[in-house]
Amino acid sequence: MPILLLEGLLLIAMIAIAAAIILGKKLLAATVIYCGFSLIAMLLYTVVGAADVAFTEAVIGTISTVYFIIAIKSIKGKRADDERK
Amino acid sequence: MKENKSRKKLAAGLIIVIIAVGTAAVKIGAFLPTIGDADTPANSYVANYYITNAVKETHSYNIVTAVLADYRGFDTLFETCVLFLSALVTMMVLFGKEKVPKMPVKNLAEDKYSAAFGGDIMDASFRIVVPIILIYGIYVLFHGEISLGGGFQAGALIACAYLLDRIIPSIRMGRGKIKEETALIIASMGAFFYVITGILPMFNGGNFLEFAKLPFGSSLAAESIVKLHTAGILMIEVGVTVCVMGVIIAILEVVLERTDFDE
Amino acid sequence: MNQIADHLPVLVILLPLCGTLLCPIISHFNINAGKRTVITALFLSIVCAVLQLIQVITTGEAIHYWLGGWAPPIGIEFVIDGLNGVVILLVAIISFTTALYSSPFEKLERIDRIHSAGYYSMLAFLSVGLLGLSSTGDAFNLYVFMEITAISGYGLIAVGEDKGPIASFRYLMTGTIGACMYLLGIGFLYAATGTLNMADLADRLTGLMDSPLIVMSAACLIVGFGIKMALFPLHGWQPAAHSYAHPAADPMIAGIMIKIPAYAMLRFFFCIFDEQSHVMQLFFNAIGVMAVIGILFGSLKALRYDTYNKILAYSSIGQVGYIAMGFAIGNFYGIIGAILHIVSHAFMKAGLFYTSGALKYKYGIHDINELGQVYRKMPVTSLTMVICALSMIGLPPFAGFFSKWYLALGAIEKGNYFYVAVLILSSLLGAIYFFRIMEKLFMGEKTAREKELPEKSRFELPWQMLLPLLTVVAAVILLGLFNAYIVNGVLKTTIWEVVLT
Amino acid sequence: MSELIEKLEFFLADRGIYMLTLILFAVAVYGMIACGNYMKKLMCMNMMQVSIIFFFLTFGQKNGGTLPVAIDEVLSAEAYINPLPHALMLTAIVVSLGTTGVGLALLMRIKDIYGTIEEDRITGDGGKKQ
Repeated sequence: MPILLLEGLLLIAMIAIAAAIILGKKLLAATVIYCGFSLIAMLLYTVVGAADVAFTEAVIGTISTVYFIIAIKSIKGKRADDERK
Repeated sequence: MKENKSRKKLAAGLIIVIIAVGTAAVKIGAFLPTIGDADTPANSYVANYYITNAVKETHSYNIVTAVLADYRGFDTLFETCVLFLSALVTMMVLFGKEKVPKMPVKNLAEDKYSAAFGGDIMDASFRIVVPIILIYGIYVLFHGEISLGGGFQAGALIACAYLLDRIIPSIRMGRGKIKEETALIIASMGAFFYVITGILPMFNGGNFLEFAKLPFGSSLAAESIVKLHTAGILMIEVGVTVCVMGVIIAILEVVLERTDFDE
Repeated sequence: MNQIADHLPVLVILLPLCGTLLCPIISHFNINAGKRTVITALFLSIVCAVLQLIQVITTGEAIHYWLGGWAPPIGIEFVIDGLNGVVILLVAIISFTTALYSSPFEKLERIDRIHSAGYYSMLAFLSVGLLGLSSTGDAFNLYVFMEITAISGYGLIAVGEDKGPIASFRYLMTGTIGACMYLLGIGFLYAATGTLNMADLADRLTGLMDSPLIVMSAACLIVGFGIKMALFPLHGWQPAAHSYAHPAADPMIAGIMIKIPAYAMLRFFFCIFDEQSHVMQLFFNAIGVMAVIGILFGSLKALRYDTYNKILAYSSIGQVGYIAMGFAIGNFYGIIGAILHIVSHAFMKAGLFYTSGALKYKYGIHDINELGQVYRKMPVTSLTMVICALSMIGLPPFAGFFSKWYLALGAIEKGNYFYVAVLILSSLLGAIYFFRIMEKLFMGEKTAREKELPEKSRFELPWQMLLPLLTVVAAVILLGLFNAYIVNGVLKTTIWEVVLT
Repeated sequence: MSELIEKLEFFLADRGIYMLTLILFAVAVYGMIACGNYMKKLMCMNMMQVSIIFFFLTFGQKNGGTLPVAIDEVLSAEAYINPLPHALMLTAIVVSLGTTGVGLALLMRIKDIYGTIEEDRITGDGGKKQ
């Protein structure tokens, strides 16, 4: 039953990503890593056998990453405006 | 310098948290049921009822859908409401307040590479992708009780198709926009359709959301009751789909309104 | 619908839900019609709540409503007994009065269609969430309602004053941690028993009470509910959220949004867990310590501020401490005191925030130093303020006295005189900060100047704002005068049968 | 080597997976408290929710069980994974999307008002001032 080993490895990867997001400098980089986080979460749900949840997580991971990137875009865009003035 | 110091502090705190919780969690984990054991209370009490009776009682081969839409349909109603509420709050907080001043529209033919979100390749390929996503979304909706998927995923897929159409080409062309308020009203109607599906059995002597008493069938034979369950699940899935679609479109329209991709 | 009486428990929630979902589309055609839909729905919800409470009292049995027709451990059920019948009625009344109260503010701000419809939708959603929270009998369903309550609360706080969004964001962070802790607690319970229905959980937990899983679960639930009800060390989000929320929705947010989680906590700790067990006694002691520190901290902190809303917000931290103290005392009188305090404090705090909103509406006052001589222009508002304040301090004919009285009785019966001392001390502190406000109100120099209002009214305020004020005054006085009847007729049997078994 | 793997798997099944999940939970909560940037706080909030969702899914696993999608009408309870946590977590996951949406909307509004999303700058500007 090597499935548990796989689960453990994926969880450790998730913890590493969480640490990277907390300690990282750039916001956009954190968002891209966060996209990876939700990908791993999806894999994890599939491994556990929750295919429905994994499907939903895939959809939600996409949508929330788009949200985050658009939010960063709008925040950054305004800051650029401010500096130009 | 100061930033580096605070980052070191952050890392030190992180390591302490990991070690402390790790040692505590080893103890806690020992009390929790062993993973994979079929005889734990969590896996044997109510769960077994669902597995053995779901297909017989609701005629939904996907047991998760049966639990979600039928046995615990009331949760799903309010899950839909939470989504609608989040669109509403987004709208209340952001809509019409201090919009970002739009950049003056340049001559777009000249710098079409920088103006669009994607560029030419995306612009060409999305035309093929969008119909496929739409068809897949509808498949997921109607096939939800047999295979994976359901209302939520279908709604999100349909909304994604709309968004691709919205984001990739139309910043240049400005066509095909659903207004924020319209999207919100669509979402509220989706949720309301769910409520109506729940109220209909109450006219027929049943409880709220009791699909077996939906006033569609005339005979009370066992087969027709199972069909009523199928009809009920399908109806609420349609409601959820419409609601989720409206919600995602509304939120992203509100947010896109404030964003320039012209950088 | 051949038997409406059969469906009362779910109709109480469905009517506001239909109102809130129909509000955007009706407002699209006519703003006032959308608003009226919500207000009518909330009123009908009061009617249903009254009918169901009467039904519970006359039959003497709890109503069990199976949603979807599935029997309890399989499906979700609503359980209405004498206790939560009262709480549901309380929520319905305050939601209705608050919705009524909001309409003059809208004219003041001249907001557009979407914001008007959205405001009423969010208000009704808050009501739906709180009603569901108090009537559901399923642990996971409670989580969903908790999130509905929380998200509509975030919205109503964010559309408030300038600092609203930041207060709301902090509440969102803290509140989500609270909800996740609650979910974790439910996870432990589910792992130990395999069911989510509350009555069934109580059955299957007998004999399991010393299991470490249950201890973990109880700890998580204390943190989760503690955050939601702003118990002392977990209150960080509360003062800002209550001060900067939308002035019209503030009575509801401050009045009932922190009380209903307290009621849910009572259900968990007394109906599901076995409160006699050794472990739970330890937890109750911990809650007692939190409550005592919270009471003193809130009262002392309230002395430091001059902003009316801040004083009220910090006073709420202290008052939530009383409810928690009732749980910590844990005998019959303690529970009666906690329940009565949930009800009476909801009315009193809602009333005080109604007066705060009225002052903002007419004068734009935030600071108590500007209150001077306002009572000449606004007699009803001042009367409400005085009565609610006296009741908060705990003077005899009003509702606030009786909850403290029962708490003191319970503490004496348990032999814990320390709690009695804390009760007396905090009443004195409460007297100090409320008399400070009243001194400014009656003896201060006249400084405030009236704002120009969009429409003249015959009374000091539009009738939509006067009615809630008078309702609250009536409720505070009636709860005080008919206290014995409420305790003996409604609460007593339920508490003995349901809570203390 | 195989013996080691067997031991490791026993450890994981007994407590290791729970340990890692709770560590993820703790790290995310720590991030929510310690990070200065509101966007990062939101991401950490999402990660916290993922850890809770996974926690629920872990004890629904069954040795030898398959996905809870029935193939025929006669079902035995041992053959399928526990479907109840899946249904519950579908609800929870959608709720988490709603919370994230609200959080991002508030974030943009905060950016409008204060011009920054760093916590120290906001509190320095008077966020905590009475």
